[in-house]
Amino acid sequence: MRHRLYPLEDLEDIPGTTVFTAKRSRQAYHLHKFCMSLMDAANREAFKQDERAYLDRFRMSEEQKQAVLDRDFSRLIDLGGNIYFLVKLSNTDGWSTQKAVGSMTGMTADEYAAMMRAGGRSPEGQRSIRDNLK
Amino acid sequence: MRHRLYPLEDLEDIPGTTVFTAKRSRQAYHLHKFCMSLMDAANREAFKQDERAYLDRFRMSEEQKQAVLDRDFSRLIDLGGNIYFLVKLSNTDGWSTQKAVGSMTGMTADEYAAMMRAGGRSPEGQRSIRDNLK
Amino acid sequence: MARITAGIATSHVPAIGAAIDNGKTGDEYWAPVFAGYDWTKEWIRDNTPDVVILVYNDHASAMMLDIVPTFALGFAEEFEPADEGWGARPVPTVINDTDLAGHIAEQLVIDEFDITIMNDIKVDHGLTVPLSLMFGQPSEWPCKVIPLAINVTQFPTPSGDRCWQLGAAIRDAVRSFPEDLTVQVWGTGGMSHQLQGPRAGLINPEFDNAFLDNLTSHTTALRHITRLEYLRQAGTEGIELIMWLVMRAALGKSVEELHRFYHVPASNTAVGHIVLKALD
Amino acid sequence: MARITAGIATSHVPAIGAAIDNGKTGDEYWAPVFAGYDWTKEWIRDNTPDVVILVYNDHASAMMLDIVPTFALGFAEEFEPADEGWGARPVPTVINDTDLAGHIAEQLVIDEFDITIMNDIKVDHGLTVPLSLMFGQPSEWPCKVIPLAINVTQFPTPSGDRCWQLGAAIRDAVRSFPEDLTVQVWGTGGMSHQLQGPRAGLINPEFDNAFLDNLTSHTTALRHITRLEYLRQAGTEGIELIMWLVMRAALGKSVEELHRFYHVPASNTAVGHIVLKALD
Ligand SMILES: [Fe+3]
Ligand SMILES: [Fe+3]
Repeated sequence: MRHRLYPLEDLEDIPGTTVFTAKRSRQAYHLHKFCMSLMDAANREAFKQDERAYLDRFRMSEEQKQAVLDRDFSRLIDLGGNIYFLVKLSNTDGWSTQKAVGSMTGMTADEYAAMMRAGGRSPEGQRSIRDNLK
Repeated sequence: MRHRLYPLEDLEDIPGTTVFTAKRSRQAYHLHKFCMSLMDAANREAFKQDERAYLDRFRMSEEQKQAVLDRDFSRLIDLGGNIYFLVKLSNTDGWSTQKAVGSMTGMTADEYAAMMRAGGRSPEGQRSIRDNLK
Repeated sequence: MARITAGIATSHVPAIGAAIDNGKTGDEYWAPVFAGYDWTKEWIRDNTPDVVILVYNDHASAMMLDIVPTFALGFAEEFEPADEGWGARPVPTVINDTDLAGHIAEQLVIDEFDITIMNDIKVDHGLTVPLSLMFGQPSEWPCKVIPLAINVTQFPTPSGDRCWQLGAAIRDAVRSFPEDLTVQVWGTGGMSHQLQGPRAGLINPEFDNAFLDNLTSHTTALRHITRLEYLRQAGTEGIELIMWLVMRAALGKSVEELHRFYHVPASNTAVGHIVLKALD
Repeated sequence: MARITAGIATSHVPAIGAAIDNGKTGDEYWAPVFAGYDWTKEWIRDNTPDVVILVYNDHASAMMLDIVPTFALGFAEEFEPADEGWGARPVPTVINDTDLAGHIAEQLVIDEFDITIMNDIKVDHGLTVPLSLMFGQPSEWPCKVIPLAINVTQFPTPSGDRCWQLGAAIRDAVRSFPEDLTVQVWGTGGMSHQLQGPRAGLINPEFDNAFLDNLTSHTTALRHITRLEYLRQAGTEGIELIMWLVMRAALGKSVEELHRFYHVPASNTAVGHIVLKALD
């Protein structure tokens, strides 16, 4: 038996980061099923015609549906979502991945784009919640 | 690198036996897709209504289609099929697995059933084609 | 701490499921088959585990066409019985223990098993027939079940020794789970049978009984039976016996044989069944 | 005898694919990115392999919902590009070499990798963007491609060291294939990036450049970077770098660095690219 090289809880010690686990995948299963359905042009059309009616085809939680309607990607991550599924939604909207990703940072799209052009977010102070408290 | 404990060709040295490989699985991909479609009652109904028309929905070879129509399980194995897929067809017909399996042995259903009741086919002389030639 | 208390192995012939579902267990043909399980049905009433890790192979019901995983762990909350061509078996929905399954997945990957997680599968006779044999016809299964499907059909199949290593790793994983749970591991499939070609109907009682004899204390020999040897000796579908090795390895070094049964035939197959108690 | 002659690693950012497909490679933003690939495009014209084993991760396009395999080998004859929400990329169909893929599958299972065979997948930007970067916009890809998908998204993901072992086993498998074939192994993904949460946009040039520096001759350190460390240092999606280790291990002990490129940013990501020649 090999031992973990770190306690599993340490995955929760990274600032502003949610690790996508098998458990979270279960929580978002129907949300993700909706996202993957958008890989079909006819489904994208149906979704655009009536978002709410389209969402009601899926056994997602009401919170998940509302977060989709709000394009609230931070909330969708909270509710179990993973970005690789969620970009099917932002792609459907014609958003760039940068716009979708930047929307979770509390910055405007322009601010986020400028930060990326300037070299991105520095890892300083971003490695460990525990260390930051020291 | 671990070495094979036997030459791969030896898998072809077993009398009356076809080993199901990834390659054979490719050969029978559309045949097997047909078989798995019979796991749905509506599809079984459609197949029973017009077997030929139903088969034409699938990109199977003509030989595979004919062997399905003939319920020629030996031929279906020759054409890449694996029994776990093929029993979906015999189950659809209401055949027992024993009837489907026995149909490949050249025995009548009664003869095969009697052999099984009497303890089955002995492995003597059934282990190796090479050894049988010695 | 969770602990593995016992292991059960049994054939999982679909015709056995049909005999149960159609009320034929008392028929002349079937009565001797079911008699072999009477002891276990009695025993398990007092020894129902919290969770069964049920090692089985999917028979082209949920996998095998588009996806052929070597080792697949079921990770949905529930699993419905598959319709294998004559309607789904009238058996209860299988309920998973996703906490334990998640822990096992974590630990197996750390232990360098390259498992596949399946989030949506229907379970076929390979899983449901053993449940029916042990628990009869309840309205709900009396325990949770973690499905663990092994590819025994499409070559390359994993070696018996790899299955043994998997069983040993499952043992470690269960023992490191903090919840206080009683777990059984069941290995299904076998014994000798071949379902294809002119050689169909092959039964090898000598091989089968040697396997049963060695399963308790002479396991080294069993670990090293090659895939070729299973096919030669036990038929193309007799290779399902590698799943019994997962069960046996999960029990640890010492086991006690509580019950054993061997009978020919059920449909095309030799029926084998054994109950082992973990002593370590 | 087949031999692995070279390895290529590159980021596989979807926006790079969009820039190519929409004719924006000369734009001010994109020109410096594509300049980094000019050397390789030239080099590969004279060094086109018969087969590329392309190590990538599926981004919830063909897997991840119902099935999450640790290591998945593509085994269809052809693979169409996936529609990731804005139509499929206008790139050629990917053609497999099923003979070599079948041999690798056989050998990997003997070597105790528990691979999953995928008989029907669409391939997403993780696989098609690297092809576009190296080969431009041909009407057909100039070589066959064996897709090898690795789970880098849903924990538990395989360790870097397990990926290294996989690469080493692929090397052995290719070298034992009797046909006279030239094979390249490509590792894709990375470098540092994070696509979620308030920490999104993280870029760590120090970590990335150390990784590039060590990839040629100081690989032991790279093998033992933990999953946690990747997340801390390189962002949640920076862990894609474990796929570079499969490529590197497949090249054997000694390699020569032929070309290297590093640039920030492409969309949310640090772009890294390296070409290594196998010397053994
Ligand atoms: Fe079976
Ligand atoms: Fe990626």
